[in-house]
Amino acid sequence: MKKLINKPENVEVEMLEGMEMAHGDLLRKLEGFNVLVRANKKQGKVALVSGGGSGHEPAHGGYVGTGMLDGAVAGAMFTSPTPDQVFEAVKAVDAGKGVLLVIKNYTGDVLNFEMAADMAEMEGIKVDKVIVNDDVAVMNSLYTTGRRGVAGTVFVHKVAGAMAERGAELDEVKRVAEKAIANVRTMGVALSACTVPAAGKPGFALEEDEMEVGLGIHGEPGTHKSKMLPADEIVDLLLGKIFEDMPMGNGDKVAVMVNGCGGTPVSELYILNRRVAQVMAEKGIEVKKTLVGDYMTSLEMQGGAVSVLKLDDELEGLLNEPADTVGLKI
Amino acid sequence: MKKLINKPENVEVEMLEGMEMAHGDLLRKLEGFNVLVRANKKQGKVALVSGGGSGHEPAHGGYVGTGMLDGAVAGAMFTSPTPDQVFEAVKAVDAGKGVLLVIKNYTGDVLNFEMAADMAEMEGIKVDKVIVNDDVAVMNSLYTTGRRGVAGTVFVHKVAGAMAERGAELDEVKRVAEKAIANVRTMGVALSACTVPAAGKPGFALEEDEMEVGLGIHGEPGTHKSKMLPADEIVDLLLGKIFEDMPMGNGDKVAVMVNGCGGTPVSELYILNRRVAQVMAEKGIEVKKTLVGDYMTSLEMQGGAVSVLKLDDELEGLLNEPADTVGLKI
Amino acid sequence: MDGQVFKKLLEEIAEKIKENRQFLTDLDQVIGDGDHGINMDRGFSKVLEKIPSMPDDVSMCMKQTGMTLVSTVGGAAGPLYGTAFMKAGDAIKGKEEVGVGEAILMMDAAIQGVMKLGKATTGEKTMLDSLVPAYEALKECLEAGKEAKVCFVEAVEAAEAGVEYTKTIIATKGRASYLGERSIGHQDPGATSSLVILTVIRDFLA
Amino acid sequence: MDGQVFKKLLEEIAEKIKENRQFLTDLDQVIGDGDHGINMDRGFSKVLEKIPSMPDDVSMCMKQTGMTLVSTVGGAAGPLYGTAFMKAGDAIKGKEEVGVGEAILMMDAAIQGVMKLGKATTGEKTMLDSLVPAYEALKECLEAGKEAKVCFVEAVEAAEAGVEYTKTIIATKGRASYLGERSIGHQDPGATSSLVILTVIRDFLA
Ligand SMILES: Nc1ncnc2c1ncn2[C@@H]1O[C@H](COP(=O)(O)OP(=O)(O)O)[C@@H](O)[C@H]1O
Ligand SMILES: Nc1ncnc2c1ncn2[C@@H]1O[C@H](COP(=O)(O)OP(=O)(O)O)[C@@H](O)[C@H]1O
Ligand SMILES: [Mg+2]
Ligand SMILES: [Mg+2]
Ligand SMILES: [Mg+2]
Ligand SMILES: [Mg+2]
Repeated sequence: MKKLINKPENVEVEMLEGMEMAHGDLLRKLEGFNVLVRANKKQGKVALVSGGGSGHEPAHGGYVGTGMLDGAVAGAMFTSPTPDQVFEAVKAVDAGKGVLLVIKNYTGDVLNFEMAADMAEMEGIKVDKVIVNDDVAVMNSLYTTGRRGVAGTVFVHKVAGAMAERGAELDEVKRVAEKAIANVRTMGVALSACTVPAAGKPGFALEEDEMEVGLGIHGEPGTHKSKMLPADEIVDLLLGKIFEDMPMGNGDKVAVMVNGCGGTPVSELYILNRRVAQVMAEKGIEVKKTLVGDYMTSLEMQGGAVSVLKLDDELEGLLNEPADTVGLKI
Repeated sequence: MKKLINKPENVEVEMLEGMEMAHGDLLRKLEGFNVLVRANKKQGKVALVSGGGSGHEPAHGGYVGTGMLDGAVAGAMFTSPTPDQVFEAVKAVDAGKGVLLVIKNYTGDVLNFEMAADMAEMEGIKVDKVIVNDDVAVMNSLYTTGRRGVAGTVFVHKVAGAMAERGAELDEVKRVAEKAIANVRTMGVALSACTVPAAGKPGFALEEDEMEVGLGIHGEPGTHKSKMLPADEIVDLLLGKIFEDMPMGNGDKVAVMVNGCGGTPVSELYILNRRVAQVMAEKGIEVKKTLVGDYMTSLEMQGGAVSVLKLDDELEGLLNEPADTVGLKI
Repeated sequence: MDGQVFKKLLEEIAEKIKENRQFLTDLDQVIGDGDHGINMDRGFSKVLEKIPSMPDDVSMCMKQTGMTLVSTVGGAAGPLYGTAFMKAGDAIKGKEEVGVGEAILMMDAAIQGVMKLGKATTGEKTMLDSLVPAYEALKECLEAGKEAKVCFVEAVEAAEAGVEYTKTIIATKGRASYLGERSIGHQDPGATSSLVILTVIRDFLA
Repeated sequence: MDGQVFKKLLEEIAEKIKENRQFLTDLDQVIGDGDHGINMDRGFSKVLEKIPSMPDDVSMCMKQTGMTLVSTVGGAAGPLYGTAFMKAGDAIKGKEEVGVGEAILMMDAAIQGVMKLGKATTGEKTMLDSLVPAYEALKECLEAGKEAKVCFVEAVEAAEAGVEYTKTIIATKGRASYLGERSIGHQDPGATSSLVILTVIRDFLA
């Protein structure tokens, strides 16, 4: 394991400090907690808090700022943050209009955020939550933990953040967040594994001609291994899965994210996007907005994911409103 | 070699097409050429053209847009573009006030861009050039090719682009570009090599406990190998070299870029930045602006570089003016 | 067992978790995200730090251990183990001596707590697959009038069988569930950490 | 040699460059950026495509080859080799037959062109370290009245020695110069590609 770090146990806090030092105009770190909040707290608006394990940078601290999140909680690498950390974030960002928790659907995230919500409610803070589950790799089923939350979460931050910035009430912010969740799907592949600093070795092994299909964002293995394919065929595979789950066609409009896993050059993501745009054009689907880059990563993993957010006028409008964060500026 | 590509020989053109498809509002590709130009050509301003080999994405196409470049020429992977491609870019962006070529100091880049300048002048287009040589890894000497141009080039694009956007004349744009070049220094390390698609194997080999110090941005080896060091010590090493070349101290003000080589997670870059900020604070140097991310990459190479731009009021003002490009938004 | 003795037991649990840090992490790398050992060790290291300042009361010790785990472990295991310890402590509130009867009460409460919070049951490839059989074996053995330390040996045997059983089934809870069929053949990290804890108790009583 | 024969020679050069694509790239990976073979092959493949449409005139063929290289090779080698071919072609403008005298003129012009554009001389670990000794050996040999094909054998021997020599020196031009002392022990890719071309000429005349 070779990394630009000091001690594995200090990675999370040092990276948050480095972010605060770089972007003091946008965000600050809560002293003693692995929580980033907006530098300039805006009064009289619903506050948004998200977070999860570290290792997904720029998520989630990179989305703290005008038009997106008010607070982001960073757990240990790939480990859901503890309730007290989330609670601290909620207290720091609440501006009297309530707090919406944007949770990715993992047992750990859900349990820890829910415990924090309980703690906040006992303190009289109005808290509500939405759970993002955009990953179509895993079939949704009543009898399992359901689909994971992955890169599509960034769209949820953007849409809900814009609604909150407009001054909407908590239930309205929650409504658009849930609308975004209902309309976003993601599917990805990995070409290599990543190494959690404290673990010291990669999460899985791949042959030179293999890829992991349908993986999450925690360095875990995917649903299956497959022979390596050309970029265009990979895109067809990913979009196929997405369209299977959320049929779309002529006249529909969407936003697209081609997300890098952290170790893949952006040039390769653009090659993926070329095919995405072609397929969309063939199907008569209008791409209103395209994001290409490392938005929700898995440390230095190589690979990429495609997210599709089906738009109506409301979502499109919210997506195009200004955002001023480290990870996304519009 | 495992990459999200189709055929190695199509990587450059497909990635440029993917960029155009993603960011049609900002840029377009010149049909038949590997050149990206602004989507909305601005009349009556000096035009800026830069470029070089591909593999440095988002450089250089990612810096095409308001307040930065008007055109970017993409050669084959790590290979300077040919004069005809540069010439095409110059013709496309010239808006009657002349064109400034921002060239990174490599024999190939200089020769090809100069040939293009000759061609443009024969067509009556006013062309001037600046040559960026910010890499302090290699000692500058009259008897060699001199220092390389690396990540600091992005600062030159930004500063000169802002000056051009203000409506300044060619000589004024050139003056601030040269001022930026005179005041910017960069030094980097790599933890792994990268693989040019057409070459099919990595450019050098490193042991698990080794890093390359003082490398360029073309997958080439650095000035020497060294035992792997903790992040803070790496920063001290890089800044030490920079300060040796450009002494700075109490009261000076700077802009900092912590640049990722492409395969390193941004979290590690923030850990580097934490130490950069500490050292600057210790020295009484004021950091007016910090950029952290993949600005000038070497495909999927792991590693990072620190660039320091010493600011006066003029440079600071230009740096803070708006930029609307894929790679940098201010 | 009184509070002071119980603290010794807690210390030994913390030590054994540290010893198994890499093993549990390795198990979690195969079918999860490779942090279970790291998480558990982070939590129990904090517990170890706090033991001296805990009151000499088993119930209170359990509750404080649970709260410490909740605020240091993170992930799925943090709230689940945290709840297990808190509920167990709550189940014997006010008792100064803890015997076999209390042990049964505690384990029952712990399991109920985990099941409710995790919305899980046995056969889903989780810690419940070692906890529940251990509990049942323990209860049956004690009801049959056997000695406590014998019954804990049987409980650990049942937990071991439970861990083996997790190798044969598909996960339907936790991260391993995303793997579908690929989770078969691998033992569950959480069931294994539960086995580690139960084994310490067995050895402590031996 | 007339234009038609010369085109055959050009074709063979293009083929040999393709054969050496990986070898030249490997050399460039060690002390450069690993593209020299790829670049040269891209250029000469385009030349090969264009040969049928080139006029049957050595001077014109050389110039068109040079222009093609400039617009397809890129990097340092593109302008340098491009200039070499263009200057060489220019040096024999109007001549229908090319003999040993013309060969000397062409090589001299090519070398002067490369030196001027690249601001380089021998001993800097570049293509000049095989081109210049080859030129000098050729000239000396012809002046000594020996046969052309014998002289080309000697020229290639000199170029080979030049390539060997590049292993012993530090690069002061081109990318390898950034390596400082680390460039010692490795042969220069550009000097090697020049040797490849000279070898084709030798074999063509043999
Ligand atoms: N719903 C659940 N109920 C009971 N135990 C669970 C549940 N989900 C996960 N677990 C247990 O937690 C273990 C994983 O813990 P850990 O790796 O620390 O957390 P995470 O999965 O968040 O990374 C699994 O091996 C399993 O035994
Ligand atoms: N200034 C120069 N003069 C002569 N030859 C040079 C000069 N600079 C580089 N070369 C030659 O060019 C070769 C490298 O070509 P190539 O790899 O295609 O270009 P680049 O270095 O731009 O990647 C070197 O091996 C060397 O022989
Ligand atoms: Mg985890
Ligand atoms: Mg090159
Ligand atoms: Mg885990
Ligand atoms: Mg080269």
